[in-house]
Amino acid sequence: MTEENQLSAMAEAILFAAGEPLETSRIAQALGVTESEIPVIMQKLEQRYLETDSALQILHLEKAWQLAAKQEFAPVIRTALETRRMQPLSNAAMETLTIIAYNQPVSKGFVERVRGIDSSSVVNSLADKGLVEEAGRIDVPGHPIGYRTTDLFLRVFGLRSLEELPEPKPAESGGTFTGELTEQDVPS
Amino acid sequence: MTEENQLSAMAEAILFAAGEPLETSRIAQALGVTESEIPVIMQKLEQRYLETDSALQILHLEKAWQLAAKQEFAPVIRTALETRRMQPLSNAAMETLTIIAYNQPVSKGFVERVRGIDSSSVVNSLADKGLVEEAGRIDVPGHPIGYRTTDLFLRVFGLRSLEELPEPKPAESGGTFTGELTEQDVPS
Amino acid sequence: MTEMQFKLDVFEGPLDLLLHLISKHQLNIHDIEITKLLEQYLLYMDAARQQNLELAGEFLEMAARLVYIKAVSLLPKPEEAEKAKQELQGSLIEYALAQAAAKQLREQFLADDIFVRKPMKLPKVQQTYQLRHSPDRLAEIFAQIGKERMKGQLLSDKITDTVTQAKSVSVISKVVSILRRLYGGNTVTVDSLYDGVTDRSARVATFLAVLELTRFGRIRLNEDNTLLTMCEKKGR
Repeated sequence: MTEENQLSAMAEAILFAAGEPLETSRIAQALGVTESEIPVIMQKLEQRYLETDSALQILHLEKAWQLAAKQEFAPVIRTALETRRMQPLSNAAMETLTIIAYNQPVSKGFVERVRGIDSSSVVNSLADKGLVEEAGRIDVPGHPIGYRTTDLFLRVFGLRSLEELPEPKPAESGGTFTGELTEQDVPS
Repeated sequence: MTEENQLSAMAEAILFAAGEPLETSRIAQALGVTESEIPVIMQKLEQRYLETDSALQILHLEKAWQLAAKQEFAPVIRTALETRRMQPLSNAAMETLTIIAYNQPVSKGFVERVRGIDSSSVVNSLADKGLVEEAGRIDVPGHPIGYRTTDLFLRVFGLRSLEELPEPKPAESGGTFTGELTEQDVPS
Repeated sequence: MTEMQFKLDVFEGPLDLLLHLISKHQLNIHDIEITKLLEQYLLYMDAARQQNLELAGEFLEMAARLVYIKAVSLLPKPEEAEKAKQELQGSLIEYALAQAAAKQLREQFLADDIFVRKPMKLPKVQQTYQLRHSPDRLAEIFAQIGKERMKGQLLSDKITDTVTQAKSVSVISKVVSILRRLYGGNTVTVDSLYDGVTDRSARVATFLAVLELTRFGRIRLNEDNTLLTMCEKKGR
């Protein structure tokens, strides 16, 4: 095995075992190379997957890498594992998820204030689906739990990072959505 | 892609996503082939792994198949994943641990009530880390399993007994728990 | 109100309903005609009640909030009405943006079509926690959770969040209580509305709310103005 192939194989082994996205720094540390070499190694691996008709692909998420099956194999995987495809989300769930995505981390109370209706069960159900997760407590009175979106959220919406969230275009003129609202911005 | 390659890739996708051994019959059913064809398909996949210096291999166990990393990569996998051990507890884990420590023995349901969110997986992960353990069933309706802290918990927080658990401090302003390392958070 | 006689649209919440009414009646979201909005809102609530559509408490609170904005606009202090109105408009604009963003994001929905693996489990021995922390950390987190919540008594985030909003809500809640008490056909004495209400601004708001609700035909006073009942049907 060439040294180059050896590094690619090691990276593959690590990503395979990790399952979850693994940060560039951790991969570099384990391989004993600099972080700048990682993209080259990953590219080589991806190249091999392409050339050999592999079912696998490398996902590059923010500063992390993850091994995944190509989207086209979803139907056959579902048949074998007897899992159902995720249903499209309800309006309430989409609204809640969007508010969390653009403002994270936010409390259930924040979501409730924006939507004008109790959203606690919607947040819990998004957490059950693995689309949002806890992100520590927020420094506002009562120290509520904060929520943020997950890696699964990125995969489900085909995003590489939160920066790729679409810029909302409001139907009405005026007010642009800056996504910079914070807990402090609510009227007291 | 040749049809042969296509079947190999589908088998690869299925085994990849399954994570665990999968019976021949299930794979055959998902691929729409007879069980007798599966060994040939798997051999083809194994062949590709060998020829391309892949880190993966096919394991054949009785009537099942599994995708795994080759044994020789175990050290690099361990290096990469063991750094996880050195990661401090998440906010959710720290909070769950605190709730158990001060109220033990408590059920998962109790933790959920206090936190306002399902905390079952957090409790399990604390048990994996050896910080909490089961403590029989609790004498409340439904007789749920109780959890208590372990001796490791005492060592981690430098306590000789549970009686030494500190009195809660009044929350200081700006004192959110960010999960960042402080000087106390050094490995033993 | 012919349009209300068919199956009612179901809304995600009072803000969703308000946005619907604003666009349907072509109101300016940046300068809402409260009178018209309130009128339409109450029509919807009535229709919902007639069709036994269960509306969340938040719909009632919003009715009270609109009544309140309308009521304070009658006070000789227009700033207060303006402030309340702008807060509502702010909420509506913010919510409209969230809805627009949700719609865009929905278009990108791919479902869980990209499969990944569960992390490989390392043997248990290796998972044992390795770090050390100061015991003070536990005390800090205890304090953050809060003593009451720590005992497992339900003190949800919602309650503490409400406390931070108490300023604008306290007056409105007086008004909500009127509607709540009358719902289901109850009759109450006007005097009882002031029981235990000592704060002057709260008494004023209660009075104005009764006035407004009467004017809109939502509630009815008896002949000597001592008893209140909910009107069964809109009086217009």
